[in-house]
Amino acid sequence: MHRYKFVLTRPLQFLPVIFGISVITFILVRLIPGDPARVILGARATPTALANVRAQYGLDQPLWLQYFYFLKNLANGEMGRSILYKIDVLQLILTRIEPTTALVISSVILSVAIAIPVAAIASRNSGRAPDHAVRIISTFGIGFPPFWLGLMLIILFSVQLGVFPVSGYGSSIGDKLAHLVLPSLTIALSLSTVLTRSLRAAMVEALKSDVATAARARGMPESIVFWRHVVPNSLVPTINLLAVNVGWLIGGTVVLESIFALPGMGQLLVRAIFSRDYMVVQGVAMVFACATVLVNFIADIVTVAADPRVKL
Amino acid sequence: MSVQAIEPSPFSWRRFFGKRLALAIGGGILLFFLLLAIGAPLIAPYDPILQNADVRLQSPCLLHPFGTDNFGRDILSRVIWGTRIDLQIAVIGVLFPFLIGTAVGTIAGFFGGAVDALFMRLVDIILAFPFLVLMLSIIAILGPGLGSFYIAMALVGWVSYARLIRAQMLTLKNADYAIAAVSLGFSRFRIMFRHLLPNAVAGSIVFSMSDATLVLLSGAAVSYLGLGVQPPLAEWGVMVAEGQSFITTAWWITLFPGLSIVCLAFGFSMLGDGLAELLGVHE
Amino acid sequence: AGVLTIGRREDSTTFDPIKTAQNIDNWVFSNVYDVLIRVDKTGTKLEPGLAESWTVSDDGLTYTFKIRDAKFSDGSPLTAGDAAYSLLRIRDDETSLWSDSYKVVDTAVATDDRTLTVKLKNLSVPFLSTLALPNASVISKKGMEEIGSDAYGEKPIASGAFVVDEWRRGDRIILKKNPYFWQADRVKLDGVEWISVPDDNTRMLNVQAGQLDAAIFVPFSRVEELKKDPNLTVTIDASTREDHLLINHAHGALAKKEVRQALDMAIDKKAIVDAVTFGQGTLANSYVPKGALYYYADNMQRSYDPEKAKEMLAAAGASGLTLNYLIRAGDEVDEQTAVLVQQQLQKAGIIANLQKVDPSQEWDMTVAGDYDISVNYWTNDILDPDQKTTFVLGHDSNNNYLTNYKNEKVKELVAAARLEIDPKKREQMYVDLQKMAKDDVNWIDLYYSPYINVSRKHIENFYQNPLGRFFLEDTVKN
Amino acid sequence: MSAPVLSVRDLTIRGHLDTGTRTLIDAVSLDLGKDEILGLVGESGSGKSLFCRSLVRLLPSSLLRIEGGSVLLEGRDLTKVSDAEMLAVRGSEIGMIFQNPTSHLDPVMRIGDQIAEGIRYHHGLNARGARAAATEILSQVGFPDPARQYDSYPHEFSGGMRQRAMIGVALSCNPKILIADEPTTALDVTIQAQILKLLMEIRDKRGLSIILITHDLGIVAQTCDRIAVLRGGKLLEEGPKRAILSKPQHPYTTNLINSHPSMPDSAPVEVIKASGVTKPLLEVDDLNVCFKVGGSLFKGSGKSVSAVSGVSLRVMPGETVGIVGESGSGKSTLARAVLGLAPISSGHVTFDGIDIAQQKASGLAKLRHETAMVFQDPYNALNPRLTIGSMLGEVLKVHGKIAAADIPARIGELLDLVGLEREFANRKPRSMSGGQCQRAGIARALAVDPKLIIADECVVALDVTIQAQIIDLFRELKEKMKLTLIFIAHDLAIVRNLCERVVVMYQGEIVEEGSSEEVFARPKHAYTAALIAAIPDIDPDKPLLRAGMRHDEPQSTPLQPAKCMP
Ligand SMILES: Nc1ncnc2c1ncn2[C@@H]1O[C@H](COP(=O)(O)OP(=O)(O)OP(=O)(O)O)[C@@H](O)[C@H]1O
Ligand SMILES: Nc1ncnc2c1ncn2[C@@H]1O[C@H](COP(=O)(O)OP(=O)(O)OP(=O)(O)O)[C@@H](O)[C@H]1O
Ligand SMILES: [Mg+2]
Ligand SMILES: [Mg+2]
Repeated sequence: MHRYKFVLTRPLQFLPVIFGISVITFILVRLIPGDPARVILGARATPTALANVRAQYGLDQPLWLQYFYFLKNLANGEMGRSILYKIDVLQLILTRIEPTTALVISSVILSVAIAIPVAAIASRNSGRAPDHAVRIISTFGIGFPPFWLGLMLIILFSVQLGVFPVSGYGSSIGDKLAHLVLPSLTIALSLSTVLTRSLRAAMVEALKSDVATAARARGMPESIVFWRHVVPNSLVPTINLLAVNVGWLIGGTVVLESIFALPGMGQLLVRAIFSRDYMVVQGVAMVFACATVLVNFIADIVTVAADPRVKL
Repeated sequence: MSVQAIEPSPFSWRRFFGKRLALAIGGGILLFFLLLAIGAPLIAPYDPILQNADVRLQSPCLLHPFGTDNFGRDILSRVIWGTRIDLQIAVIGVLFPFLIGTAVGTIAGFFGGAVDALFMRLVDIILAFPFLVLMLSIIAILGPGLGSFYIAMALVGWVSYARLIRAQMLTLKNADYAIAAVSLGFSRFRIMFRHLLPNAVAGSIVFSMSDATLVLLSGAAVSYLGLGVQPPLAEWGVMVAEGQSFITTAWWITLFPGLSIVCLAFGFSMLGDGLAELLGVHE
Repeated sequence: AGVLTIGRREDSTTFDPIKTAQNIDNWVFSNVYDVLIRVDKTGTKLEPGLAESWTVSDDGLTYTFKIRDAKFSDGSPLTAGDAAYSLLRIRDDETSLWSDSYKVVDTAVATDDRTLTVKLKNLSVPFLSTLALPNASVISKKGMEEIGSDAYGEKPIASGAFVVDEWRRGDRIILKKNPYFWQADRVKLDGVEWISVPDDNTRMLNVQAGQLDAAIFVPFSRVEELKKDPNLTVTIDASTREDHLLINHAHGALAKKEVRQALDMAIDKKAIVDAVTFGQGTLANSYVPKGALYYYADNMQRSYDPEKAKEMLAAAGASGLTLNYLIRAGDEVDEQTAVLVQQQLQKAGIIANLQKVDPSQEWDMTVAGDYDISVNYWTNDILDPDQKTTFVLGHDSNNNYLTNYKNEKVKELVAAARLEIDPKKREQMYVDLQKMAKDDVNWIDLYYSPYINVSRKHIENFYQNPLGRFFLEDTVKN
Repeated sequence: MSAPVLSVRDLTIRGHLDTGTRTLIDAVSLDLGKDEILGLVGESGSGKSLFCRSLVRLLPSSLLRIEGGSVLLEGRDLTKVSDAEMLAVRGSEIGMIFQNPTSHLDPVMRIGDQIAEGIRYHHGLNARGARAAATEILSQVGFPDPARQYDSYPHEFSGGMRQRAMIGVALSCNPKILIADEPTTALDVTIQAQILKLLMEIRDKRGLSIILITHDLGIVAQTCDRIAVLRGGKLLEEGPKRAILSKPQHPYTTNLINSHPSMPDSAPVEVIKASGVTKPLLEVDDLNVCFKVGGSLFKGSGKSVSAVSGVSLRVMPGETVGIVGESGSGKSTLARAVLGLAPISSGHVTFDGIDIAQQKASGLAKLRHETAMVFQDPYNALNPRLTIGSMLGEVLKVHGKIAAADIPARIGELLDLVGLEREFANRKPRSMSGGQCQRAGIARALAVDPKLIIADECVVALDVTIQAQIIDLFRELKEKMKLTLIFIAHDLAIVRNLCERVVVMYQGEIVEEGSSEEVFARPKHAYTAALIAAIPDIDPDKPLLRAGMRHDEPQSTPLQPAKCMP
C-alpha cells in the first residue's frame, strides 16, 4: 500500500508545527498584562504572599529560562503545574479531555448524519421545492449565534418537554450520550448546514457528471446511480471541509461547554486565560494543536481511502 | 457555427432573474442594512444609549416596536445603530484577512519552493493554533473592543484566503496563458497580479461572503464571553449576549438583534451564492 | 436523607485550605473541614467548633483551647497536636496564601492531647475571629505527612460534616456524609454534590426543570420570576457583600475631598439598586456591611443631587471633569452599573470614559493605579471588622485598597481599634471610623446585596450565614 | 440493407434555454441495420452527441426535450415507453461508449466492479458470477491480465486501456446496439487504430450494430458501412460510405472531404534550400530535461522522469520543422525547454548564436523578444479576463518595438493578418469560437514580431475544416513574413501538409529525422512506420492497420529511476 506511506512520514512534519505553536503560545500568554499571583490571591494580596507565589511557579525567572524549563518539561512528557489548581497540568487536562472529545465527535457524527440525507434530498430534487427549502433553511441556519440556539434548545427540550437533561455530562455511557444530545445538536444545526451546502453542490455536480450519465447509460436505476456513484464521488471535497471545521470546533467549543456545563477543555482554557494560569493555557493549546493536526491527518487518510487517485 | 432559429420566449420573472435571483436577494438585503446604517440618525426613533427608568423592560408596543431593555433603552434604535457596527465588523473583519491572504497566497503559489514551504508551515501552525487562545490573548493584550477583534481576525482569517488563492495559483501558473505570458517576456509582477490573480480570486470572493457570517458569529461569541465592544455601544452580538439574562422574561431583548444577525448573515450567504454562479465558482 | 445537588458557577480549585483565597473553595471547605471556632448562623457571634471552650490570659496574649473529642474522616482521633500543626502550617508553609494574617501567632503548642496553647506576639483582638476562617481549618498532621499536600488537596482527611467522595474536575464535587463527624447525628443529608454550571441561565433552568435541587448565585434579574414558580423557594440571606466605587485619590482633582463628595452626590444609588439589582440590594451608607459587627446604621448618606454636585465641582475648580472608568469584562452587574453611572455622572457634567478589560487585567490596572474610578466589591472573611478596615482605611501595604486614600487620624484609629479589648469602646471607635470614611469619601458606598439562592420546594434549611458558610448539616431533603 | 434494428423518424429536440427556444435536432430520420456500422459525422456542436443520447433518453439537461418523432426499437417507440422499461433498454439493448473515458468511468470504483455492476443488475447474477463474467469481458476487450486488472482503478490505466474498459462496460449486458460517441478523439493515432480495430472485431464476434460518431472522415472511411452527415441539427445527407465519399451531394460534405488532412495536398511543400545561410537559427545540442516526481521535503530522492533525453536538433532560418510523436513523447517539453520555459537538466540550446544556459539573462531576453509560442488549447491559452485588443496591446507595449501611439493601428493589422474582423479587439475569449481564439493566439505570437514561432499542437482541438483554415494561415504567414516555424503535432498528416522537415520523437528521444517526403515515403524506424500506418485514410480502399497490431500499448510514461543528472 504505497499510497499510505505518508502515514509514516507525515508525523515528522507535525513537529515543527507543534514547536511553532509552543513558542507562539508561550510568548502570547506572557504578553498578556496581568499577574497570576495576584489573580489567585485576590484582594487580600500582600507583597510577601505575591512574592511567594511567583517564586513557587518560577514566574520570577527570566522569560527564556521559563521557556527552557517548559521545553525541558515537555520533553519529559510533563506540562508543569497549574497555578490555579495546584496540580500537574497534564493530570488536570486528562480529566477534561473526554467531554470535549465526546462533544466534537458526537457533533460531527450528528452533522454528517443530518447532512447526507438532507443533501441527498436536495440534490435529487435540484431546482425544485425541496431543494429551495433546504437551501434557504441552511442559509438561515448558518447565522444563529450558538449560545442563543443552545439555550432555546434547553428551554424547549429540557424544561418544556423534559426529554433531555438540561446540562452536565453524566457518568455512565448512556447518561453521557443523553447529555451530549443537545450540545451536539446545537453544533450540528450550524455545522450540518455548512456540510449540506457543500455536499449538495457536489452531488448536484456529480448527478450531472459523466460518471452518472455513464451509469444511467448502462441501465442503472437512479437509486444505484446515486448511492453507488454520486455519493462516493461527492464525499471527497466534503471531507476536507469537515476537517477544517472540526479544527475550528476543537478550539471553539468553549461557548457551548459553558452553556451546557460540560466539564471540557474549552472551559478550562477560558478560566486559565482569565486567571493567567500560564501552564494550563500552554498545555491546553498544545493539546488542541495536536488534536487539530491529528484530525487533519485522519482526514488525509480518509481522503486517500475514499479516492484511489489521491497520492500524498 | 451552427445556425439555428431562436424563437423569442415570453417574458417571465423567473427567467429575468434566473441565476441572478440569489444575487438580487442578497444584494437587496445588504443594501437595506447599508441604508439603515447610513440613515441611523434619521431613522432611529430614540437615542440608542439613552436610558429611561420609566420604561424598563417594556415589551414591544407602539412607542417601542421592539420593546426596551433593562435600562429602558429602545431596542429598535439600538438595532438600527447596531447595523453600523455590525456591518463594519463584517466588512473589516473580512477585508484585512482577504487582502493579506490574497497577497500571501499569490506569492506562495506563484513562487513555490522555499517561499511556499515557509508560508505553508505558517499556515499549518495557524490552522492548528487554537483560535480562542489567540483571540482571547489578543483581546487581553490590547483590551476588548473592535480593534483587537479585527487584529485577531486578521491574524487567523488570512489563512483560508491564502490557501484558496495558493491552490488556484498552483494550477493557474501552469495554465497555457500563464506560460504564454512568460514566453512573451512579461515581468513576474505583471503575470502574478495582472494575469493570474484576477482569475484566481473569484473563489475567495465567494468565500468571503460566508466568511463574513463567521466573523459576525465570532464577534457574538466574544461578546458572550464578555469581551465584546465597549458599553454602552449598541452591537447585536453584545445585545444578544447581554439579553441572555432576560431570555425567559423579556424575549424581545435577544430576539431582535439575534434576528438581525441571522438576516445579515442570510444576505451575505445569498450574495455569496449569487456571486458563485455569476463568477462560475464551484464550492 | 438523600443527596443534595447544588449548582454553582465554577468548580473548586483545591481542598488544601491554605492554598486558596477564593470563596468557591471556602464555601465547600466549610462543610468538609471543621474549624476551632465557628461563626454562628447570624454572622454576629463566635461559637465553639472543634474547640469546646477557650480562655484568654489577662494580657490577651495567651489563648488556651480545650479541644473536643473528635475524629478525622479516616477514623483517626483529632488532637490538639493536629490543631497546632494546622495553625503553624498556615503561618509557615511557603505555599500558604495566608501567612501574613497569622504572623501574629508566636507559638502554638499542644500541651496535651486535648489542650492547645497559643501565644501571640502582640495583642490582637480579632485573633479569635481569624480562627473561624475556613482556611485555618484543622487538618490531620499524620494524614498530611503521609499522603502529601497534593493528594490532600484532592481528597482531604478532614473532620467536617461531609467527606470528599469523588471530585470530577470541572464538573462536580461529590461529598458524602462523614460518619466520624462529631455532630454526625445533626446531618440529615446522605451527601452533597456541588455541580458547576457556569451559565446563569442554564443553572436556573436546571433547578426549574428539577435536575438540580438548588442553585446559588441567582442573578438579580431572575428573582421575581423564580419567586413566582410554585415549585421553587428563593432564599435571600443577608451577606457581607458591599459594592463600592473605588476612587483613585492620586489622580488629579480626585485628591480633593470636595470633588469626591460631589462625585458621591452625582451618583443615584437608588437607581442602581432598582435597575441593576432589581430592588434586591439596599443602599449602602458605610463600608461596614449592614448587620455586621459594629455596623453604624445612622451613618450619613449624601442625597442624590447632580446640580449641587455640579456647583461643588465648579467651586473646586473641577468643572468638566473627565474620568477613566475601568470595568471588569464578563461581569454583567459591573457593566450595567457602569452604564448607569456613566449617564448619571453626565448630568453633573462629568464625563466618564468606560474602559472594559479582562478581569485579571482590570485587577492589574487597579493595582497599578491606572484608573480613576472603578466598581468593586468586598465580602468579609471573618466576623471582626478589623480585617476589612485595615485593608480599606488602615494604610497598610495596599494603598488603602488601591485608592491611595490618606488620612493620618484614620490610620491611627484603625491601629488602636485592633488593640481595644473593651467591646463598647471598640464599637465607638468603629463608628467614628465609619463617619470619617464617609466624610472623606475614601470610596463611594453603593449598595449591600444579599446572597440569593434558589431551591426546590422539598429542600429545607438551605441557607448561608453572612460570611457565606452554608449550613448543610442542617439542610433537609424531603 | 437488412431490416433495421433501430429506426429513427423525424426526431426533433428543442432546448428551452434562457435565451429562447432553439431547435437542436431538427426532424432527423435514420435507420441502423443489423451488423451495420453507421458513421455519424459533423462538426462540433452539430448535434451528434445529442442525437445519440436522445436514443436512450439521456438528454444532458431538463431544458432539452424530445418534442417530436419516434425511435423504434423492435417495434417499441423508445420515446414513449415507461422509465422502468427504459432502464432495461439501456445497457442490455443499447450500450454506450463515450468520448472521454476518463470522465465517464467512476474514479473511485474498481474497473471490474463497474462492469459487474450492470451484469448483476440486469442479469441478476451473484457477486461471484458477475465477477467471472466481468473478467471474461475484460479479456475480450484486450486486458492482458483481467483477473488482476479487475481490481484496478481507472486512473491506473492509460487512455487507451480506459477506453477499452469503457467498451467493456458498454458490452457488459450484451447489448444489440452500441453507440460510440467519438470513442477515439482523446487518443493517439496508434491507439485509435487499435480501438477501432477492437470495435470491428466485437461487431464481427457479437453481431452488433454500431453507431459511430466522429468528426474525422478518415475514421468513417475506414470503419463504417454507411455515413450520415449532420450539421446544425439537420441531417444533410446519408448513404453508403463509398457513395457519399465519392459523390457527396451537399457542398458542406464536399468541403469536409476536401479539407481532410490525409488528402494529398495539391501544392507539395517546396523545400527552401538553405542558400547561403549556414548558421542555424536554433541549435539544440544533447538536451536532457528531467522532472522530479514524488519526493518531498523530507525524503530526498524521488523518482525522475526523463521527458527529453539527448535531443540534438538544428533549425535553419526560414525553415519549417514538424515534430511528431505520440502523447507523452516529450514534444511539448522540448518546445518549452527551447524557449526557456522548462528547466534544462543538461545540454545546450543556442538561439541565434547565444547559448541560453550560459548567458541566461541576455539569452532569455533575446528569446522572449524574438520567439513566440502558439498553444494547443485555444481557450486556455488566452487570459479569459482580457479582451483580444488589450491582450495584443499589452504585448506590444511590453516589447516596446513600436511607439505607443501606433499600437491601436498595429492591433488592427495583426487582426487582419490572422483573418479576424477588427471588432474582435473588443471581445473576450469566452465569446469566441475555438478557431477564432486560435487566430487570436497566433496574432499574439505575431505581435512579438518573432523570428521563430513554435506552434504546439495548435490545431488539435479544432474541427477539420477549421484545422485546414489555420494550416493555410500558417503557410501564408510563413511566406509573407519569412518566419521560422516549429510545428508540433501528433497527427502526421498535418505535418506532412505543412512542413518540409520532420522530426519523430518517441519516449523523449528523436528516433527519426528527415525531409517530410522522405520520412513519409520510407520510414526507417518501426515506430514511424506504425505511426503512419495508423492514420485513417479517407480512402476506404487504403485499409487501416497494415502494420501488426499489438494488444499491449507502449509504456508511454517512462518512469526511469534517476537516469538523468540530479
Ligand atoms: N445541456 C445543454 N444545454 C443547452 N444546450 C445544449 C446542451 N447540450 C448541448 N447543447 C447544444 O446542443 C447542440 C448540439 O450539441 P452536441 O453535444 O450534440 O454536439 P456534438 O455534435 O456532439 O459536438 P462535439 O463534436 O463538440 O461533441 C449544441 O449547439 C449545444 O450548444
Ligand atoms: N511538469 C512535469 N512534471 C513531471 N513530468 C512531466 C512534466 N511535464 C511533462 N512531464 C512528463 O514528461 C513526458 C513528456 O511530456 P510532454 O508534455 O513533453 O509530451 P508531449 O509529447 O507534448 O505529449 P502530448 O502530445 O500529450 O502533449 C511525459 O511523460 C510527462 O508525463
Ligand atoms: Mg459530442
Ligand atoms: Mg504536448
